[in-house]
Amino acid sequence: MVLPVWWRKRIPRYRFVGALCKDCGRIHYPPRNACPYCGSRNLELVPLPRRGVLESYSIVYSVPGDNRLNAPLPIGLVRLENGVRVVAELTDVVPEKLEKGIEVEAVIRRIGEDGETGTILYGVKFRPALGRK
Amino acid sequence: MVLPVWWRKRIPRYRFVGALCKDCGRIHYPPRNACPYCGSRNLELVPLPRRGVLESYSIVYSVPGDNRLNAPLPIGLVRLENGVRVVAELTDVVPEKLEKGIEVEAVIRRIGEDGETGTILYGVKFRPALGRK
Amino acid sequence: MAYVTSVGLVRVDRNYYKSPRDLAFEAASKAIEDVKLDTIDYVIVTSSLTYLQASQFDLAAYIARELGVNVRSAFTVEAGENSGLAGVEVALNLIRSHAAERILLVGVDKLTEYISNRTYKMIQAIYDTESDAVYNVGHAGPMALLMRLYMDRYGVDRETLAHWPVMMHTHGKENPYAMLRFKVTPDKVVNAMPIAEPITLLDAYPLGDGAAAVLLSSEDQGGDHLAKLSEVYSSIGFQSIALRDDPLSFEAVGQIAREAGLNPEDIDVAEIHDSFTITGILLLEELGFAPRGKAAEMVAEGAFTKGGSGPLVNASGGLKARGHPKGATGVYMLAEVAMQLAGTFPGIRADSPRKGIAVGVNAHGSSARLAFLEAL
Amino acid sequence: MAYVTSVGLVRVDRNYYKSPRDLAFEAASKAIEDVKLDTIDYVIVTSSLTYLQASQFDLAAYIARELGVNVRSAFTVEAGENSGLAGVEVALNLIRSHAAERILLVGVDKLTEYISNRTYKMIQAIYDTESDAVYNVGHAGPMALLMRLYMDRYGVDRETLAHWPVMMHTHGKENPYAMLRFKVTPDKVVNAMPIAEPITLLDAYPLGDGAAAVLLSSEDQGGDHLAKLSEVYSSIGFQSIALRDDPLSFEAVGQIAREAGLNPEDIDVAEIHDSFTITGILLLEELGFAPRGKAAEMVAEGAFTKGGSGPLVNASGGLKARGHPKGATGVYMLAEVAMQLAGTFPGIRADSPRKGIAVGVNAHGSSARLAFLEAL
Ligand SMILES: [Zn+2]
Ligand SMILES: [Zn+2]
Repeated sequence: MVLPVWWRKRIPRYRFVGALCKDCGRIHYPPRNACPYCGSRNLELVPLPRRGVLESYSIVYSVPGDNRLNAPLPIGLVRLENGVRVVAELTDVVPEKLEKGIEVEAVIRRIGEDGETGTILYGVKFRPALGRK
Repeated sequence: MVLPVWWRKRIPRYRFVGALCKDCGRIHYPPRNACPYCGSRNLELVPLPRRGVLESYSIVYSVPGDNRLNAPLPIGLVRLENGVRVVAELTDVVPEKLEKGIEVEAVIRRIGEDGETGTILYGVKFRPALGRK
Repeated sequence: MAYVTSVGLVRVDRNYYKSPRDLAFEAASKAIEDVKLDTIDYVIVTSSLTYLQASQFDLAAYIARELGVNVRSAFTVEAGENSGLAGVEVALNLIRSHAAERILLVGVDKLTEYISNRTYKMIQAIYDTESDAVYNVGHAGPMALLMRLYMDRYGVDRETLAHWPVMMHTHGKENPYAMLRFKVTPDKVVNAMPIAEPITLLDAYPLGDGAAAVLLSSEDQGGDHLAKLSEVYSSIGFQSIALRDDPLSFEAVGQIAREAGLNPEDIDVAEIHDSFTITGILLLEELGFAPRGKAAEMVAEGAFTKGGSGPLVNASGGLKARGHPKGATGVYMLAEVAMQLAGTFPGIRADSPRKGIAVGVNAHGSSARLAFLEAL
Repeated sequence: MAYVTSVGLVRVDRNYYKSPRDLAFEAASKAIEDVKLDTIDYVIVTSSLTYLQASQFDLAAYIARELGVNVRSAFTVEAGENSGLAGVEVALNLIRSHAAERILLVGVDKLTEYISNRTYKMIQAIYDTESDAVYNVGHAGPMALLMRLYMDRYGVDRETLAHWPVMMHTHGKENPYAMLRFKVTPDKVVNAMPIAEPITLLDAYPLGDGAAAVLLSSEDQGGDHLAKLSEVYSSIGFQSIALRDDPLSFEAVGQIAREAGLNPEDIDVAEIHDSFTITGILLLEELGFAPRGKAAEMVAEGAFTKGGSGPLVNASGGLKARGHPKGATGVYMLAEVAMQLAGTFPGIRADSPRKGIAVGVNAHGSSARLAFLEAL
């Protein structure tokens, strides 16, 4: 979570954009310089579905860095509607109500702060889907 | 100038102590785990002479880190009376009056500050010797 | 092929008063004190956190210069938690290429240099800082996701999994170089403070400082040796568990096991990477030491301790109890397996072992390495 | 022995929009785009500042995984400013040991990631952080002490020394990968802003980001190659200039020159480490290219430029004008010498050169390396 590293990848993170490999057809997130599956560089940016299901989750107590004050922190492994998986923080959850298979949706939230500059860092978190089935 | 690194070596630095190799007879500063000249671990801590002569010097303008505000910073290569050499900051100098061969003496001065904790770091600097020949 | 000639270990501990260079010096000095040496061709330092902490570049040259012996070349090898075995891989091949007759491999890292939440932050960078590690997942977070997936899929309960740390503490208690030398019960593991649910404090490696050194020699060097280092297999994996078709697959470990033609029945001793209980369990299965979903049960039955049906695994206490000073861990592993094969390991020992392995990964398996050793 | 098969360079520049991994990807992609490859055995990344900056552990595996080719093993080699040539040393010996047929060496570092005084602070850690670098000497400080000593001892004046950066800029102007591509005069050098007296801004390397990649192959690999990499010589030196009997002696460089049996008359092209004017001058003398105290005068007379009496030195523009992205610099050097020997260097070229060297040090010479290359 070093500032310049964060900043360079802000667009796909703010807009929740993945990359579609035009050779093998698979999508990954965040976009990389080459397809993690077949190595192709023939990639196209595509918006990702905002809904998915929670495949696994954890409540992290030993939270690193300045964010320690926000502990405990729920995180999850989410499988989006198109099959793409994402590791991300969860938000707006009651820890006891977390369970495998619940529907979640992507929202933009504050993820942290650069201690030195005070810059607030935003990114996608997942919350239990509103109006979920 | 990371705090724990600094702290561990504070005693030889505050007291200006070197290490005498009991095998080859040479002294080095700061004390190390083995003699840089013959590799012996048969070392004895010895106080260093506080006087020496300036063999070379520079005025550093591109000063790193938080100390940039203290730029320019005079530094020197000092040859102590016992022949031991030290690279160190200079203090109490008028830059234009610096010259090769002047006598200098060791004093304890503030060298910097640990930005995070505010701890002030002290160490030996050299100033033109008082009452010098 | 190379020989493990001697080893030098520092007990993993909170060594506040010693710098990484002091720890490296201590381990290195122990490794070379009984060996008649005029020259060491290479000093290879393996370390990762020291770069963020002590901020010394060309660290290996500064360490080498202070050893008091003639050293020709020195550099640092880094591969995260897998740095130590990456150093072993480089060292073995420098000896094979005849560039070196004697190599001193020194692993060192300090995890107590700063307060723990800052250390967790540094350690988090073993994961991809452009994806998973953007969030404050810590080291435990992604592993906790895997642990819950594992429990769900195979119907293994929390208490059964607790037998891994129980075994590690039982082993570590006998190892004088282990950081944690007390026994624990499954009940204590389950009820310990949660780190990242379902991972508790007793599933996790402790934060400790350490250094380990191994002197490797070519075949032409006479004298006694501890063991033979035959081969190191290496592989890299996906950047994130999210990219895997099966998040529970440590594909890089499976890859090296296949490449090595690993037959678990041939292996007498093993030191494997168990940053958390689930890491140890998944590695046992990925290496073929246990069928999928069965490793925890086999551990509970005593399969991997002395007198068990399988190889003796992590007699050192593993990362869990010996400790896990990151860049040093793989060098500890190499030293421990070599001592087992020589019959000189100062803790629980296998009976006349012939073959041993050391297996390490970084993070969730961004890279994996397997070192193969044989008794002389 | 190994072959330099292909190279990929990124122009050294302020590449704000690119991460170290993006730069590495760019250079690596260029190096492998024209070579038919199924597998790269090793990806060796050489880098030093990235560890303090982007804080990615196991960086080499993350870079390797993103290349889109099959890679067996990846790790990072660090030796401060000497990292690049340390990587060359490791790569050559992995090929010699038959552990690898193809190695992709990727050097990368970003010097503009933070504001310059923070970067200077990071760079300062190339010196011993337990002695000289306790003070805010910066990179230039100790070199400035040496420059004044040199001027005093040999009675060489400031303006004569200015001919080194003049030559470097003249060379760099023709190199499309150089960061600084303009000519300077001795007068401008002397009167530029002082960095650390008597060193001025125009004696110093610029802060730039860069990445360089070199594909090395074993003898068994067919196809065209650029040059032969015959040997890398390596040595370590004192921790501080204060420990040397003669502070002006770069003993580690002298050592490798002797070991290599270096005869300046045999060498047609050289890329040498010139972090500052004085570093370049002292290296020329330590390598035997000029008598003690005479290097600056010979530079002023044009001895080391095209058509001069000596070898063509730093046709790239050197650290001074090409730039010095720390861990990447040695890989740039290797690529540049190989292209000279192949006749494909896109700047000033030596006439049918047969033998070339790349020489690097860390800091004041805590370590030194010399790579020896031959034309095919
Ligand atoms: Zn694809
Ligand atoms: Zn001595």
